[in-house]
Amino acid sequence: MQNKSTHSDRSLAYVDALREGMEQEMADDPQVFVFGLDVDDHKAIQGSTKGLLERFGPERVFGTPLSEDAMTGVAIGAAMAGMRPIHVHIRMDFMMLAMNQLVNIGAKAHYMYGGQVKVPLVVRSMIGKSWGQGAQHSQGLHSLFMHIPGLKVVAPSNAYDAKGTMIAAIRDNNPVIFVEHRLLYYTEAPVPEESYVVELGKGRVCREGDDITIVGISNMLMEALRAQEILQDAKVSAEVVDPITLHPMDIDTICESIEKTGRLLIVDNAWTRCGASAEIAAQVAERFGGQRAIPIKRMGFADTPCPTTPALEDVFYANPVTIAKAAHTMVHPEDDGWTPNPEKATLSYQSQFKGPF
Amino acid sequence: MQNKSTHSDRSLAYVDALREGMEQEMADDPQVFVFGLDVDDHKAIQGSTKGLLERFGPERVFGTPLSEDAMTGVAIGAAMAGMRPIHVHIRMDFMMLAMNQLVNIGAKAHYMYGGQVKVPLVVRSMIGKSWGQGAQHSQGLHSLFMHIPGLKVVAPSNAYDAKGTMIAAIRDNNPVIFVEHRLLYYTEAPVPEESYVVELGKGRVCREGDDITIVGISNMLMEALRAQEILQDAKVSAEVVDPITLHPMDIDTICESIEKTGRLLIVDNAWTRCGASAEIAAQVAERFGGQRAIPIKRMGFADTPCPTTPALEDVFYANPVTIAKAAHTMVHPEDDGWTPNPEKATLSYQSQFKGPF
Amino acid sequence: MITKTVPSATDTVRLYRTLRYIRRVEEEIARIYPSDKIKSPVHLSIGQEAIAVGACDPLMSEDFVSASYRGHAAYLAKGGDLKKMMAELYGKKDGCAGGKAGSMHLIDMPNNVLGMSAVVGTTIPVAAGFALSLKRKAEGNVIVAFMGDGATEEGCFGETLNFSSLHKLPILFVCENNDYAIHTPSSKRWATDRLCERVATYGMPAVRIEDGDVLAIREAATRHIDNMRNGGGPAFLECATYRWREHVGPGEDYESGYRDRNELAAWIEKDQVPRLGGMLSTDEREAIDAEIESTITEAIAFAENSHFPDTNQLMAHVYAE
Amino acid sequence: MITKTVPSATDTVRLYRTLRYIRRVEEEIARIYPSDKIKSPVHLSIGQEAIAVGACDPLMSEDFVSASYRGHAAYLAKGGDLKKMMAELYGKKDGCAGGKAGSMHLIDMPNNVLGMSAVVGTTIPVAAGFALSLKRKAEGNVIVAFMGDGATEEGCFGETLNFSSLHKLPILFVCENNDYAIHTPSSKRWATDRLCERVATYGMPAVRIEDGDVLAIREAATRHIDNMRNGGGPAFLECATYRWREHVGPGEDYESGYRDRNELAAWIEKDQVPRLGGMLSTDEREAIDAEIESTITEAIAFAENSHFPDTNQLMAHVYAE
Ligand SMILES: Cc1ncc(C[n+]2csc(CCOP(=O)(O)OP(=O)(O)O)c2C)c(N)n1
Ligand SMILES: Cc1ncc(C[n+]2csc(CCOP(=O)(O)OP(=O)(O)O)c2C)c(N)n1
Ligand SMILES: [Mg+2]
Ligand SMILES: [Mg+2]
Repeated sequence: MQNKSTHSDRSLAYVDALREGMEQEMADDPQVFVFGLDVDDHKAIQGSTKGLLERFGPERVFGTPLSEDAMTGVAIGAAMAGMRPIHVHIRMDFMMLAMNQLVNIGAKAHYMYGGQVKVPLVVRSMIGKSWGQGAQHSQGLHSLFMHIPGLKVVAPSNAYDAKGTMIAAIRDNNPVIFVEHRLLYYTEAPVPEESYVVELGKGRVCREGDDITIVGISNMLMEALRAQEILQDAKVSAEVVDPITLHPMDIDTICESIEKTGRLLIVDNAWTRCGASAEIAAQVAERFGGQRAIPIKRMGFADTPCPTTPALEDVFYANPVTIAKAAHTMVHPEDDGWTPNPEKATLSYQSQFKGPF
Repeated sequence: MQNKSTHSDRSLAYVDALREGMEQEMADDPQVFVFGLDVDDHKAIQGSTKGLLERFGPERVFGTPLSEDAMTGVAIGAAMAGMRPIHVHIRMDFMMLAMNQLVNIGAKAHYMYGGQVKVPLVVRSMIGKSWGQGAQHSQGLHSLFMHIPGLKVVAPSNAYDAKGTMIAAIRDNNPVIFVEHRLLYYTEAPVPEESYVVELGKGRVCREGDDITIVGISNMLMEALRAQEILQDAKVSAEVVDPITLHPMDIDTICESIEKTGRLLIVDNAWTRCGASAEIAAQVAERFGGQRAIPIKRMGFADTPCPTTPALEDVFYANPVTIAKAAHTMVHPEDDGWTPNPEKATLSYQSQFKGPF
Repeated sequence: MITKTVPSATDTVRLYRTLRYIRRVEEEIARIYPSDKIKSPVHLSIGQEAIAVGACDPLMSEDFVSASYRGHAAYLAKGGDLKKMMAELYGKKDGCAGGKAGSMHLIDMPNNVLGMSAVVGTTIPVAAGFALSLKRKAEGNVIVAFMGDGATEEGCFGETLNFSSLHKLPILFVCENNDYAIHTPSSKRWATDRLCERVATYGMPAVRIEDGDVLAIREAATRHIDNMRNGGGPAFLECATYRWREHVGPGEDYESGYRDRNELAAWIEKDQVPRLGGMLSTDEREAIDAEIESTITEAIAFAENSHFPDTNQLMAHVYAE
Repeated sequence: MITKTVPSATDTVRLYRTLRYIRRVEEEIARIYPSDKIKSPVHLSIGQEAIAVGACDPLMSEDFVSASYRGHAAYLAKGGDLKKMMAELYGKKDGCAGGKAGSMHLIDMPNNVLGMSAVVGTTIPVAAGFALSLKRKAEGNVIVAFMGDGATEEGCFGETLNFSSLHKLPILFVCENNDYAIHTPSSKRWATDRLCERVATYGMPAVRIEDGDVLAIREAATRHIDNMRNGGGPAFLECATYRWREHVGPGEDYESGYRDRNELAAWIEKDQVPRLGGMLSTDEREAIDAEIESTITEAIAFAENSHFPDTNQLMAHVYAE
């Protein structure tokens, strides 16, 4: 069940890959169950829980009251008792109601209780974007969870990894925060039908390049790939790395890339302050600090709550053009007025990539 | 009312400085009130709210039910209505119950509502340590708040700053997370009797030195000062910087120090991953990255929940010796076996410093 | 059961006008929505207007309301500015929050409409904090806090009831019980339907009104609000109602299987807009209707003509001075 | 009112032994505490033992308990290992969590004692999650979830009641109502004292027992537990009681002004340890007492002789394999 070949003739959407990963684990292990607000209605969390109720019944697929705090405690208790809950939040923002249980019990139980219990829990949540999601339906809060020892955090950027990390997360004996992105739901990748694991804690070089390393997190990986195409035009060769898991982080893969390129640009789907991008930058600085001067830059949400109107939302997020420009300036500081050909840029926005890259 | 002279003949404990700052603001502004679990009992939050009830009465100093989530909402609502609440948590760990209100409403209200409301709120909380506090009474979770635009975070290390930042925080028109440390409560500093402000967002060089910059956060500033003394023995001259405010962070003061010393060691009273120390390291790396190779290292909590037994707790925290050794290794990588004279080290542990350093 | 209370002629005019106004505004929003000019999700109150109208009718301009993301009705019933609301839905700079709020976070502080929230339940304690300040001011003002039935499942609801009763805060909690949280009926979320009984154990009056009768709601609200203006402490109204459209968006969703159109039919019979309209003469009604249409037309024009905010507004208002 | 139920002789012996055992263990902890050998804060149940003893008496070894940081009594009443508990208080490697838990986070999974928590209220939903798994196993097992009166103010309490009742979980909630949260009486925290009435609105039996009578508690617990073994769903007991010592630590605190020693006097009269002891012959009682003393002496010696964990244990158990 270890990392299988990534080849498959079947193309599957991210949302279906998530569902298939859960379904296969549920079929394999009767202790796995899925619950959370609206997992069992006809919209089925944007389709990601579709069909599970019909196949596994209401004891293993059920909606809940609006009680995120207690439901997280229920998930933790059930996990300690040997079940393997998947608790679903349709937006990551709502997990702020679950912090006490996750931080004070879920993350600490195995340690604080001297190993007497395990908490094999998966907490799924989706980051929203666009359509006026606004300040409370758009947050990527993964770094809050990365901060807490005892939790793992994974943020797949494509359908192949979505299925493989979902299966890995369900099998993991620790609480895993599973970060999804709404805009990725309908992106496709070749996804094998059989069950497979994408090991937590291993990143992947998605595009090879020589001039700069771009790390993209969650759907910013997609944007980074678009930026990489734009940069080709300007003869800048970017290496694009997907960390996949945010904690434990595969810093070796990132640092190996930097050994070659000598430059690092990190693009997160979140704020940068104390964010995943800060952590990567800090680790890289610690590693190279004494020996080599590495230009490092972070990009992420603007340092504001997310505005609703597209006029402002457009400048809230990093995008292929802003990423490409930032990368270009890092490689050619002498020429920081460079701007991509607008036509090319527009085209690149529409590029769809078939993961796992 | 701007930064007054720091000279005063009166020595005051941190706990009393906190109290005095609140008391003076309450006397000045009838909108200021203090509430939270146990603020009005005879222990008075370790003495920090002592006498306020008697002076200002139960309408302005009152305990609450155990309902951190709603009480945070109440504080935010009262603040929007023009009051200036100080909401007190005896441990920072309990703020995990307040995350939804702080992150989703408190931090965003001014922005999301287009400036129509302000949230002049102070949230006090104490970090615990020792006496078997254990995993749920010891967490320094300040970076979770630093991550969220709209919040400010301050963590004074001494009595002088405790009073001055408390007054600044109360007068600030934004939610300010006020991070206290239990072990600092009985440390003393010269504290002027009159009201004064220590401006949020300004750090301070506490000890000048040439070889390495040590940034100490909250009570780790105290430990850094002790380490600085130990290092003198080994002819290592450390410059010690207190950021005081964690967001907005005075990165300029830190970088100016690094310009001189060329090395950076950050010691936090918290985990390092996505922590305040990661943010400082990342900002420094971004600033110097292209031009100069700066050795950078972070220290903080061990990457575990906090164990109860002193046998393990002792190795969970950074201390003057581990800080001094780390700094020594950074300055003299060729001689990383150096260990301070144990007697000197023991003595240094007992050093008390009179802030504001 | 439709209440027997006979409203005065001016009451009838006022209530009809507000009911009809809200209905028509939301129908227009639904009409415009497919054009993509409205830049945020909309949660319509069509069918539920009587609650906001009845509960806000006793309010003075110095009183406050708070509401959830399904807040157009409360906003308008309290006298919120329609132009600013429409411009906000369009994401324009003349919107009540300059385009940063959208439909889910409407606010109008000049008219004492508190900011709404898209995180269910969060405005409940915030409203209580406002009530605390009203109590301290002691000018006899109150706040009406609207919430859905789902919101009562969040822990902060019970926490807030306890605190509000303990401090005798001038707050009227109004639960708009449309029996659904998104697509899930309360039978799948509530162990029992003894909500009012539960709330009463916190030491406050708690009344359920079954039929969406705007006059009954108004009567109950008036009684409780009068009482709390004199220090009587909080009260709770549970108003049964029905959401005619889909949870979010402009359309209907009876074909999706989670509920039956018959449920709607029963509520259309109880619809308060024609009921109150029927108490007016045709002339009166037509005059009001015409006035409403022109108000709405003007507001839409205002929204259309307003500009999108400059990108430099992105960084404005992160921190208050 | 002391209940009329007459326990059988073996019941009396068993109940007395457990009551006395817990009392004596905690008295010893209080005695040792000033020596600083105990490495964590201790929240003693002295005076409150009857609740844990009465509620755990109907339990089988396959049943579970969960409790708060004031959990020594529940731990011992369920049959938790005293040696491991004492070693844990001493911060030693033979402690139930190898020194990582201390008094506030005791656990004994081999004896079905769930881990305790120092964050008030957090164990309540966790216990319900356990109950969910017991329901799925359908072997008739139950969990008793202890909590303080303060814990009922946290939002998760009501959330958990609703969920537990909705799913008919086999969980007995037991509130140890000692009328104080630290130094604050419930009159300053509760709008009313209608707790049982409130809990009953979730559709579960809810009973208050006034006098700390271990037999009455046991009887009520037995009735509800029997019922839930047969699918009857959750129940709630509110047991009035009194904390004789300070909130945290080994001493008394009647001089600090927040409560009056007269309150204690009334409860000492109701103390169940001498009451049950009085039902035994002197010989019987002395034999039990002696046995208890030697068990405790052994456990203390075990704790004293155990070593502190190696520093390499710091990194153990952060993640499970
Ligand atoms: C804390 C939280 N959990 C979940 C959601 C997702 N959600 C949005 S609306 C809704 C249903 C709320 O139902 P109710 O309170 O009855 O209000 P209604 O929409 O019926 O007016 C849910 C679950 C949310 N916005 N916030
Ligand atoms: C969430 C949370 N808030 C506050 C505290 C501080 N605190 C510790 S014990 C306690 C009182 C709890 O009272 P109760 O539930 O009645 O239990 P008792 O101590 O009386 O057994 C408080 C407020 C805490 N530990 N956790
Ligand atoms: Mg509803
Ligand atoms: Mg109590």
